[in-house]
Amino acid sequence: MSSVGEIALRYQLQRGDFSLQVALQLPLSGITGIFGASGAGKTTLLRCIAGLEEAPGSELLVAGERWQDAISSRPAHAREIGYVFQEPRLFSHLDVRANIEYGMRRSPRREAAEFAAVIALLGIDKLLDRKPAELSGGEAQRVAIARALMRAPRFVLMDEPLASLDAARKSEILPYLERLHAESSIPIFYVSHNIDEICCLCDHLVVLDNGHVAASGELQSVLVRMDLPQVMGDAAGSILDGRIANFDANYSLSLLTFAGGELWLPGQLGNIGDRYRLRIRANDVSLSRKRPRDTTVLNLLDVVIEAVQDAPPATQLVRLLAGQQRLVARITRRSREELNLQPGDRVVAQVKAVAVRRPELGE
Amino acid sequence: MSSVGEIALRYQLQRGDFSLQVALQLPLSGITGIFGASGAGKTTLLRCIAGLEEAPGSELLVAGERWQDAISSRPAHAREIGYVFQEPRLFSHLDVRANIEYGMRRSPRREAAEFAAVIALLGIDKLLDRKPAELSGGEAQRVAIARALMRAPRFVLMDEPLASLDAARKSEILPYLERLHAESSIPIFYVSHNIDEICCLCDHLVVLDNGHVAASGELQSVLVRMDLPQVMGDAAGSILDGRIANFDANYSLSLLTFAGGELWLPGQLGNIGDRYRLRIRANDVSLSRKRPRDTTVLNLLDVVIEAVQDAPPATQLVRLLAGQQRLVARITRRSREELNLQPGDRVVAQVKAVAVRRPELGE
Amino acid sequence: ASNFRSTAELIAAEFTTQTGHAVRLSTASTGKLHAQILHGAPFDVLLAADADSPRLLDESGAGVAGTRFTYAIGILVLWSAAADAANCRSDLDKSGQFRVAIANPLTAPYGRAAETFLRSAGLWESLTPQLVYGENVAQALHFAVSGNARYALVAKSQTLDATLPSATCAWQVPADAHAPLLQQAILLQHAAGNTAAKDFLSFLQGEIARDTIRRSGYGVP
Amino acid sequence: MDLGPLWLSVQLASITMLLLLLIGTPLGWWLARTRSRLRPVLQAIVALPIVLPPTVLGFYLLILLGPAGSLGEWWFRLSGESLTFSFAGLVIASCIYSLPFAVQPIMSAFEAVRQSDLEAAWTLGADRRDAFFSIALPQSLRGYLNAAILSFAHTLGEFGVVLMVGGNIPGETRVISIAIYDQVESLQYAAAHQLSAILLVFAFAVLLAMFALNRQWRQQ
Amino acid sequence: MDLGPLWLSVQLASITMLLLLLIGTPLGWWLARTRSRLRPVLQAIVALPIVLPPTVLGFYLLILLGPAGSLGEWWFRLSGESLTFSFAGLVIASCIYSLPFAVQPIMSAFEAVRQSDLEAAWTLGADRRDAFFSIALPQSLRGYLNAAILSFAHTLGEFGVVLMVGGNIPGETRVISIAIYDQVESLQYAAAHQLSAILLVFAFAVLLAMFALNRQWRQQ
Ligand SMILES: Nc1ncnc2c1ncn2[C@@H]1O[C@H](COP(=O)(O)OP(=O)(O)OP(=O)(O)O)[C@@H](O)[C@H]1O
Ligand SMILES: Nc1ncnc2c1ncn2[C@@H]1O[C@H](COP(=O)(O)OP(=O)(O)OP(=O)(O)O)[C@@H](O)[C@H]1O
Ligand SMILES: [Mg+2]
Ligand SMILES: [Mg+2]
Repeated sequence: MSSVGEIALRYQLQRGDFSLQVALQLPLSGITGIFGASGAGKTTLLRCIAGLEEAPGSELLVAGERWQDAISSRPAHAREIGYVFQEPRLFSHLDVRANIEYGMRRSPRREAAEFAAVIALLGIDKLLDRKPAELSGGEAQRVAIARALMRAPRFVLMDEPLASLDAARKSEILPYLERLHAESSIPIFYVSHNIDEICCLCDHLVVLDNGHVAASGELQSVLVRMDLPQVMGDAAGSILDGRIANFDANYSLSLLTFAGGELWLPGQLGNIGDRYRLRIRANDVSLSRKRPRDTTVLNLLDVVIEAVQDAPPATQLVRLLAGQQRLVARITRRSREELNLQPGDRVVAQVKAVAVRRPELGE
Repeated sequence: MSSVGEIALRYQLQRGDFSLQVALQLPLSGITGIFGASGAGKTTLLRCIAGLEEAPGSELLVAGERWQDAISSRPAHAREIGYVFQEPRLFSHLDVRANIEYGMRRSPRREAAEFAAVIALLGIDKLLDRKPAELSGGEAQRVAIARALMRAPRFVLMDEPLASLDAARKSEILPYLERLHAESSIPIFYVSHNIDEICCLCDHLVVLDNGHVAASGELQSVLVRMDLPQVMGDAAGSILDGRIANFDANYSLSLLTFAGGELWLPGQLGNIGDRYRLRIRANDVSLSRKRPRDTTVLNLLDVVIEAVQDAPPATQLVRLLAGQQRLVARITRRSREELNLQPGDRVVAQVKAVAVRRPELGE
Repeated sequence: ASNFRSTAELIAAEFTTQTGHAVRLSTASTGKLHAQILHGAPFDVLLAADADSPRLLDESGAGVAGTRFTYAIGILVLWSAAADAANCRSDLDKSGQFRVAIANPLTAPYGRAAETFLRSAGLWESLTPQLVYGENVAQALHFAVSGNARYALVAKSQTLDATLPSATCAWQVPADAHAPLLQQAILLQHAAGNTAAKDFLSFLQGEIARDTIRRSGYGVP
Repeated sequence: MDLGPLWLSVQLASITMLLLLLIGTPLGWWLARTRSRLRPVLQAIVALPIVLPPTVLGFYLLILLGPAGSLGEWWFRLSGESLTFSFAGLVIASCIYSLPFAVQPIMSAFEAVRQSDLEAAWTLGADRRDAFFSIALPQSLRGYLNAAILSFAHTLGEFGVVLMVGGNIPGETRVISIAIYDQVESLQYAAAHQLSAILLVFAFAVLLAMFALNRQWRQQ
Repeated sequence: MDLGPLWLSVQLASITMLLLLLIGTPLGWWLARTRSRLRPVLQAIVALPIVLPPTVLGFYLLILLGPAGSLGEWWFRLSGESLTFSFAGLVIASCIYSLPFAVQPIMSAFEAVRQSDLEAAWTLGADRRDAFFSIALPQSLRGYLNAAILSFAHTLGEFGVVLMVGGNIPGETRVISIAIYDQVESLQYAAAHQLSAILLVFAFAVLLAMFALNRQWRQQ
């Protein structure tokens, strides 16, 4: 059922009225987002994978190893996962340091330097001697993240780990998670109801709806699916893969080229030649028939309209092809009719450079 | 110190290394956002107002009533507030219904119809007979919100109430909070690290930084302050106040007019003549010298550049005057130099209609 | 038995000075000691507060046949720290609502004796509502000493203790008003071959011990 | 077979249990919540009665409750009756003797009540008293159950104190523990076995019912 | 003043306490965590010893532990010594008699350990045993303290069982509670007062120390 480097699972369980019925095959690499409304079953799915739910008759194969089948189930402690719970769950009788060391002690692979790096990154160096009761909500969650990471897991399950963090802290931790994943290639399963976070982080996306899998697949392909407006809400968008081609030190702008065009992005995003990936929200793309002039919109792409889909009541989603790259634009129905946009038309897409999302680092 | 309709407070307390030192005068009306990084002291401030922290030598005046001074402190239960804590804090021995009724029983003013309305809005009608342990994270938080609201408070303290909710649920609850506030004019103090939420909801904004007040005032005036880029991050933006002048049923677009121009917004936003307020993120505004043509950007405003402020490394914030309304645009430094934008220049601001924020209802 | 404890200590001390044999005393109520002996207690000699227990041990073989003898005869007294000294006995007739403490007739020989005496005096019926029962004579005396009962029918040996509050009344009940309070001793199977234990029993029957016993408020056979 | 002593014991144990739950409530709450430095001292004092052998404790209670004792004298002047050798006296003595077995579980349960729940109750308009009855108490039901079981069972089995203070008066203070004791002492082993068996079966039934109740609460 | 009995009592109470904490740990854990239907039954059985009057319980233990009893016979064949009238027998009897006072607080403490904490420990690589020792046990220290205090004090004060099973043998089974009892019985009130006072002061000191420790844990 599952090949090496994959995780294959089939779970069915009932909790009151709610029933989880999922069968998934996910790559054991990269970051897999799990997205869905409150009560969709995201937490339950993670708990199943961690071995915390009894679900007889279910199956879980991880990289060819049978973790659960009809007969037996590997106990939670032997699954070598890191789990960041939805609430911090710090051990109240231990201070912050002992909490973090709890997992380290039980898995011999972590080094002191790594400890220092994680602590510093999460901004909890000054909290090490505190008891959990003396932490703010966000601080406790950061400690919980450090604790799970320092346990040297084979993969990490994260249940809305950043929900209680402010934007600044989030934008510090997100790239760390990316780097962690890039450097150690630890796969991460990342539950979030925040599509920005997911798009920023994930390679794969699973969309859960009321205990069922509404969509699952490579991030880009799920994102540009336009049949999920209810589930996806404002989240529609697309991913561009390119390379950093230039850096304008004067204005601090990086030039990203990809098969189909180029974009100027603020800031120094990497070295020239680095691969780079970015998300463009459908909301941040507008279309014109002609190239506008004298505008602060830096980035204009020549695109072909591939498809148009209604997103009631007032807007429509337009799928665009820029070279081999797909883009999605959200425009009002009126604009579309005024410009009489049709599949096959060549138009100019304006992408607000400052609106692009944080990219994924590394190869 | 405080007039009727105001809340005046002066708190100083020490918890370990952290010290809270705030003196604030806030209107006892509308929604006041409290914004700040993790560990800035947001929760501590709410706890002080609720009477849950011992802070001798502090003062709190609410609408002329002395709730706390050097000598005495009104106990928490007598303060008639609703408090939504950062974690749900449901009573584990009571089911959902009894949890919600707990506050109702102790304050005689709530009606059954209201109960049904709140329950339906928060989507917890099916959960009423469950125990808290059988709820998902988001469900528990919604029950906690219902519980605080049904207690018929004089004002409500909310500590990141929506952090654990998905976007769809959020965008359902936010307008309800607005409506609640509009209809019952219950003042709300709303802690969040999500500036979108705050801008969407609040009239007033307090920015906390490491236990101190970094800024406090009317939302618009704090938002257009350009000296807080570190604290505000991506949050810069502005507020427009206008009236709904027209509704295009065909395209489902509403026309908003305000002193300085007009904007088309998707959806039916209210009745013609209604007042309407919306937030425009600096990131969603671009500038051109001439009116662009054949573009899907619906909304073009004639504006005058008032001031320009560097937002390192690559962008700049531009404050604009559209009639009497202020707008902020974030543009790249390069664009600004290419277009040679200077204070006093007349330019055209393009506002992506789909990017506007949910408005506040009512007068 | 526990009521004989202090007397036994005196005798044991005398025995030790004479023979050099150390004596270890284990005190408990006769009922407890009886149960313990039946279940393997490492006791050599039983000094019971009654004659029943040694007889039963004798018959069951737990005691060494032929070693049973009466070492002391208890004397019942009416004791009070509050009653009129002159009319001690007759006061009891009109004791009214005052409590009268006796040892439990079920478990204690002195209790049985007290009951017989009260019956023979025709007081039993009228006094029944006033009676309180001690686990043994010691407890009956506690009731009176602490002022909770006006009278106690107890062993004379107890009332001689110098530390007691002085009695206003200590009337010796005539010996013929109840069955004799025979306290018997017996050599136990555990010590069947123990000469020191046999010596102790002989010593107990000797004049020195008898003298001590008499001075402690008992009769001797 | 005279079951009067069993009935008396059940009355005594039930009343003692109820009184101890009442007394244990404010005491346990205070002990669980106070930050006073006196806390360990008071806790030690509460635990002290069980350190003395029951008969000896009974002896001191006899003096305290007797007509010459301060408490006994006061009671006598109030009610015209003696505390010793009466059922009321037994209740007082049993309460003192079993106090720690009621207070400890209640205190532990109260300690487990989360401050955050109380805070939530306050902000919902419950004053301290109200929050105690609506939050702390229902969340501590199992502590109360443990307290009830321990104090009930302990009083049922107690006899040293009861014998001393009560005077073994049939129908008034001769409880079942004393009755069995008397039979063992008077070598009536068969009767003792029988009465013990009855007591054990009865106690087992009561305890089982209570623990089953506990199980139900737990499953809720 | 002969303090030998006090010393013996302290030994007995300490050993009993330690043994009971050891026994109470698996038993309390099982009772706290199991979903078995047998749970209430086992709980009732554990609580049953205290229902019998101590002397009567002692009487049955005497039969059980005596050379004719099953346990006593087995022990005798094993060690060549008798269980009754020996210190070892006292320890066994005290353990049985004080068992519920140790098991209840430990069980309550274990019940308060949050499942969510255990789950977190498992996902951090701790197996059930490890999670028990690193999470459940340290979070239940105060339950252990209560168990220790109750079982220690209860054993210190016990004398009915001890007198019956031990036989009041000086230096071996005459513990302080029996010594005081003897003095009260033989009307040596002054000596009894003195010995009681010593016992109380000693017990108070021990209890105070333990509760103060408890306070420290709490403040951490
Ligand atoms: N008992 C304590 N001892 C030491 N420091 C404390 C204690 N309680 C709170 N603090 C510190 O006080 C600061 C403010 O806490 P507070 O909970 O108010 O933060 P917050 O703004 O709500 O943060 P968050 O967004 O993470 O919830 C934090 O840095 C926290 O570590
Ligand atoms: N013991 C239970 N009895 C009944 N229903 C339950 C029980 N446990 C969970 N559920 C239901 O299962 C559903 C899935 O819960 P889950 O915690 O997986 O949701 P979630 O996707 O993580 O939601 P959230 O984003 O709010 O955390 C919820 O609707 C919840 O009410
Ligand atoms: Mg969840
Ligand atoms: Mg907080």
